Amino acid sequence: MGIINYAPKILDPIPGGKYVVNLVDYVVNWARANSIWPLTYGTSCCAIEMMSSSMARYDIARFGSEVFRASPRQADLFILAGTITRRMAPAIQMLWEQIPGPKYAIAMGACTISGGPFIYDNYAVVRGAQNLIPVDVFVPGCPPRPEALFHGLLTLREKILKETCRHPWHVGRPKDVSTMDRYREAAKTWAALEEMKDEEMAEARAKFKEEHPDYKSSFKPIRIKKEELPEVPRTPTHKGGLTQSELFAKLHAKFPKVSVHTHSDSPIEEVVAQIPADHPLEVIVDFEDYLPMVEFLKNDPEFKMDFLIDETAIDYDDHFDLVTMLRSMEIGHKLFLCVQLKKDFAIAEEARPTSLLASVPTISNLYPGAEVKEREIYDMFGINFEGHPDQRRIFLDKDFVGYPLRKDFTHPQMIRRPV
Amino acid sequence: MYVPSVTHPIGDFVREWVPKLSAYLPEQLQSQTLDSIVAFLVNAVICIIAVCAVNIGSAPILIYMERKVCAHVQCRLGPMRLGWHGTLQTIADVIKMLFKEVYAPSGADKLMFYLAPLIVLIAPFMVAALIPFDKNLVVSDVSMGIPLIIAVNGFGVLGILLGGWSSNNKYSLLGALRSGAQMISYEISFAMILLFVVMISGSTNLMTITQSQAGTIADWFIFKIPVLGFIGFILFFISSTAEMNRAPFDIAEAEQELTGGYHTEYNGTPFAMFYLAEYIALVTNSALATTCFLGGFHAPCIGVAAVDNYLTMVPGVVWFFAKVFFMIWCYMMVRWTFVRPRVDQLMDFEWKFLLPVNLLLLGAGAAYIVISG
Amino acid sequence: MSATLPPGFRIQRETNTEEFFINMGPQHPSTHGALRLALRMDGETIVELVPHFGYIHRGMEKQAESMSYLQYIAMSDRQDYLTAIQNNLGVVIALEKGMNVGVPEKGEYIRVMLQELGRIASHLVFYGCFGGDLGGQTCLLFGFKEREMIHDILEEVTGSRLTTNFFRPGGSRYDVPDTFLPRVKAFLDHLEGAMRDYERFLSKNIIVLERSVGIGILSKEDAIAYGCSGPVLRASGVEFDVRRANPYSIYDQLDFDIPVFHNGDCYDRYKIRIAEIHESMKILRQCIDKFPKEGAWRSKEKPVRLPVGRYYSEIETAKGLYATYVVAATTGEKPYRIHTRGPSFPHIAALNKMVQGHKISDLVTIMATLDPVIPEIDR
Amino acid sequence: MQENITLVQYFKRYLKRCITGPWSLICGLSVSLKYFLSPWKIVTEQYPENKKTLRMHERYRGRLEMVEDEEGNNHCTACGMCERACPNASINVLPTKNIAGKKVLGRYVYHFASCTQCGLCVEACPFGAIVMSPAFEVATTEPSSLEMILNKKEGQG
Repeated sequence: MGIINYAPKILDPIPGGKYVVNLVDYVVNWARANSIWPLTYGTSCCAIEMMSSSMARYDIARFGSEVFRASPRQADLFILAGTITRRMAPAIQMLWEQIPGPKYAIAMGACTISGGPFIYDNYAVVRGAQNLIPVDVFVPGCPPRPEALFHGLLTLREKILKETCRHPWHVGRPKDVSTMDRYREAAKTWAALEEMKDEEMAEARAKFKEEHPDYKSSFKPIRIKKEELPEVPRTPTHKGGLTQSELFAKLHAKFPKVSVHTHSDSPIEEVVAQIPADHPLEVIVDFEDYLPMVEFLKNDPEFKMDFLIDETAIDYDDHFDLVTMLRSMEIGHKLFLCVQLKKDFAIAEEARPTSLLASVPTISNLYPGAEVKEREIYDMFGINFEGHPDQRRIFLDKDFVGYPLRKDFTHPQMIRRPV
Repeated sequence: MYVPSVTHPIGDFVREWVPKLSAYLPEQLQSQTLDSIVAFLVNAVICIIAVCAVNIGSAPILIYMERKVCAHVQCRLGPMRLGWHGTLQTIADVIKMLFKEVYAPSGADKLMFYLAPLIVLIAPFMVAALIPFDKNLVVSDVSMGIPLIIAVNGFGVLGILLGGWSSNNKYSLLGALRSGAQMISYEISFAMILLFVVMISGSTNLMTITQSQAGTIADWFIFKIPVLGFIGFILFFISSTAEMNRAPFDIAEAEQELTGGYHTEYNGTPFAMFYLAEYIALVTNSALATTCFLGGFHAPCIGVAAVDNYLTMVPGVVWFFAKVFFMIWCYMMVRWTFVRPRVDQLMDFEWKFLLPVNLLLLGAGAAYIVISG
Repeated sequence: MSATLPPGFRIQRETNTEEFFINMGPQHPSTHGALRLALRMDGETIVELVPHFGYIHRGMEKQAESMSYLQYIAMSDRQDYLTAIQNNLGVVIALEKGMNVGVPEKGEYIRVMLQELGRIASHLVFYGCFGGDLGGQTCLLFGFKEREMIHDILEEVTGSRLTTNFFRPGGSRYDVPDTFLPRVKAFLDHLEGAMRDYERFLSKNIIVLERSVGIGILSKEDAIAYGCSGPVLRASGVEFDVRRANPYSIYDQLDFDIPVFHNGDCYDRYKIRIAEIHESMKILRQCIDKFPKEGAWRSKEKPVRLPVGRYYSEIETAKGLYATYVVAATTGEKPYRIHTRGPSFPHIAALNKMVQGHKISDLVTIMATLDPVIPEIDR
Repeated sequence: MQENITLVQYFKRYLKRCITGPWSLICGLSVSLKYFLSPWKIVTEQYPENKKTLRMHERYRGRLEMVEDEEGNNHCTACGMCERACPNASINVLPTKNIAGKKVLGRYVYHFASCTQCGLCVEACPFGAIVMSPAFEVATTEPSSLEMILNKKEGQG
């Protein structure tokens, strides 16, 4: 890389040339090690700590690294701050390719070292930046303090200073650690060791048992005393709008089929009356009633539910629950509608995980905010929204197989949680 | 043969010594023409070296200064660890950039891509040759100084346009187009202000302009004409900031919007050239401001002989650079204080505010000259 | 024309000029994280914008299904990481509803004070990013300077600067140290002076006014329809704040105002956050005065087991309405499903409405004033 | 926003902005000048230089560490509470049998690479055998060094 790497070949044969090479080498290395310009790149929490480290309190400028370049072509250092998802991975590789050499990478935080909090049961996160690009320095922490990042920077500096033009910088290779399950590996190694130890110790143990037939350990673990704390009752408060009973009564008058979640046999009115004041009322709506009810709730002057808090779904064995959370801005009450969508079991069992299993009319013409929420449900559960203007996957790639929030979802890269 | 005069002490020295040295040559070779040509060439080389030294030497100092000034505005320390208070930081940066890998993006027009940073560098170098640093210290004392500066300054935009266009990147192109529109617009008010200076000094020669500010502080153009001079100075300050593409008028770079504008795709040495050109332009523009408004190399005499004697003992070049660095500091404070206007607002500002005020200023200046005789 | 449009673009129009498409992100300095915005441009004017999410989608909700409730509190730190402490509360309140435990008075005061500190921290970041995105790097550092002091306090109390993981059902993990109140008091005194400087620096600045007044107007109706909340909604003239509308903790006992502005442009969204910093300072001062000296800081520790049911909580974070929806299908330590409603998601969905006809520089301003946190959208 | 305003109004606004505009800019400059001229307001902490005086807060959660007495004995009983409390299985409590055949701690493996420092393990431990140490200078070039064995000795029992 660069002219300087040819210097030894040309200058070494000349008497005294070695010293010239060494001198140039020293100067260039000194410059490289002390002028590290990072790339402005950050995805999540660690990016904030990276920003903090360049701010007045910690001031990365003391190291000469405050020149955060937005364009990768002018950067030397790639601080991988934040979780790397599979969708982001190609972008990261491209950024790395665009940085001119000599270039270095710091993996900041647990996510970029190993996947961090997202190792197990996760289909979206790349377990460690090493899988994508060669990483020079690892800074553990979640997120690491700015001081820890500086320590990483100094570690990198030490590493750069060791380079010479006789052992020049070269692009490393990424290392595949994506399927590494540290927990199970450690357990496995230990189990093997234990087996050996058991064999070795069998005699000694038997002997010990003979010698001390009623041996009792003197070790008594001391439990930490917990502070004595009082039990405090919770006092739910209700504010704004109609109470749950009123809401239910009014709704029941218009749509007689509504009910609520209950496991007791007592009449629905009593169940509704027993709901604590700060729990919003969640009614089970018939599939046919869903769209008319949402329309009614939005336009009725007594309800005026003009604000869509959220829309989400829950996967059960044979049906999905589609929960629509509504709120009235003016009056202040909330109402959750729960529609049960029967899964379409006419689809062949092999095709079920990859096909849309239920269908429901969209409410995005009533609430424009529902558009993205319905796309999310489509993406995560595979529920079709009839009449949706732009039904695409929202969080996952368009060629992603399966719908992750279904209970039977499997993914080749997903590792089950061991404990 | 016409040999342009080079009026600096070294020039005189060279002209004096070349004939003396040529006396040692064989007689067939001795001629006056040859002497003057050699003297001219030697002078030219010395001048080029001097201009390069001043410009390139000042760039790292300025970058260091900028980093320190911005750090102190922002309640932090800035470079601290390399050398005493980080003094060697920018030198390390420059060395590092020289040894970085250089490549052009795919689809780029390679020739234009590498030519652009050179073109950007030319303009400030040429302006630096015209600035009188001291009574006898001027590389090229041309009589059409101001028109030449205006002409040369317009050259810089070409490099930026070329760089942005040849990068084959939409952000670069947007940045370049913004920069083109901006620099061409602000060129007008820039020229107008210089015209105002020409009007009150009665000359386009920079040395004459400086000399006509001789005397006390009150004779500097910024104070010579009450209020108008100061307004002119502020207008010059604004339009030269825009000319240099410096924040708050750095819409061509606009890191938050265009990730770097026209130099998004540049790396290594070509990027270093853009980077240096920005600071060299800062020096030349500050020098121009000093020459035109702050009395050039004249000491800030206050009219009290006891003090003035001491002030004038300091060589003019020191005063000159003191003023230049004060100007640079002003540019930096402005840069680190203000936010960036939008591209259309920038144009509005030029055409709806700066230009009318400039015209009014020219008229008022003319009226003042006529009235005061 | 429609056949050639990339996915997501909808507007059909006839033009004489050539339209082109620009990608902003996923790595771009002013998209506030890994968000990709596809812009359809006519010169420098934005015709249409399509946001592409998912670059930081980490499958938190899937993961939560195999986690215990306590572990999910730690997970919620990583959603809106600027005010992790507020997310903690959102989850914890939902759990408290399920467990039916209350919080002693001192515990509530600790909660409210940390909430408001978190809110100030987030708004200070907003101040910095707003100035920084407009091109004034100094604002960025000013905003972060005071924020560091909050993080010092948070670190002393909770043990971590960002990912606090502090609240537990029934109170919090620790009691506050004795130095807490004096430190907060000293910080408030300092912040008052600093805010005066910062407002002088930016609020009346003509360039800021030029760039933000009348830019990115979101009407009252649109704001409600898209489900915007928090400062964005209040800047459009809707007086909605969960702290008032459905008071949680002890917000009903405190005296504070809900600032409301009516233009719905970028400048109003800026002003409202500055006003909220002052309101938070007011709340903090009241809390310092009323802080109970005696009493428990936490109710009796119980294992976190929720009975079958669905539990919902909503709180007002610095960005807006943060709601947690917990579904417990079996009584136990693990949820059947947890869903989080982050406030930034609707804001970005409404972005297209705001930027149409504006310049690319305005997009940066609008993005800054929406103050989104992308991991909270993608989860 | 296109407004219909008269020419007089336009000029009034224009002139007003000509006056308030520069004044607002001067206000901004005065703030930055104030900060520039007051070096005592610098808040920077110089990390590698201030190592000697830098102390983390008492509750700061850095790396996980085992509480050991002078002889290096730990209090761990290998109950595995911390293992279950950990959100992402960063702790392996690997039990062994001691010479008396009783289950004791054999190896306490801590995967620092994936630890999120949430502190749930410390909270869950009934015996106070583990703490979060204030160590923060943990950067390394070798990822394998992030797999740590915390106990020096086998567990007591």
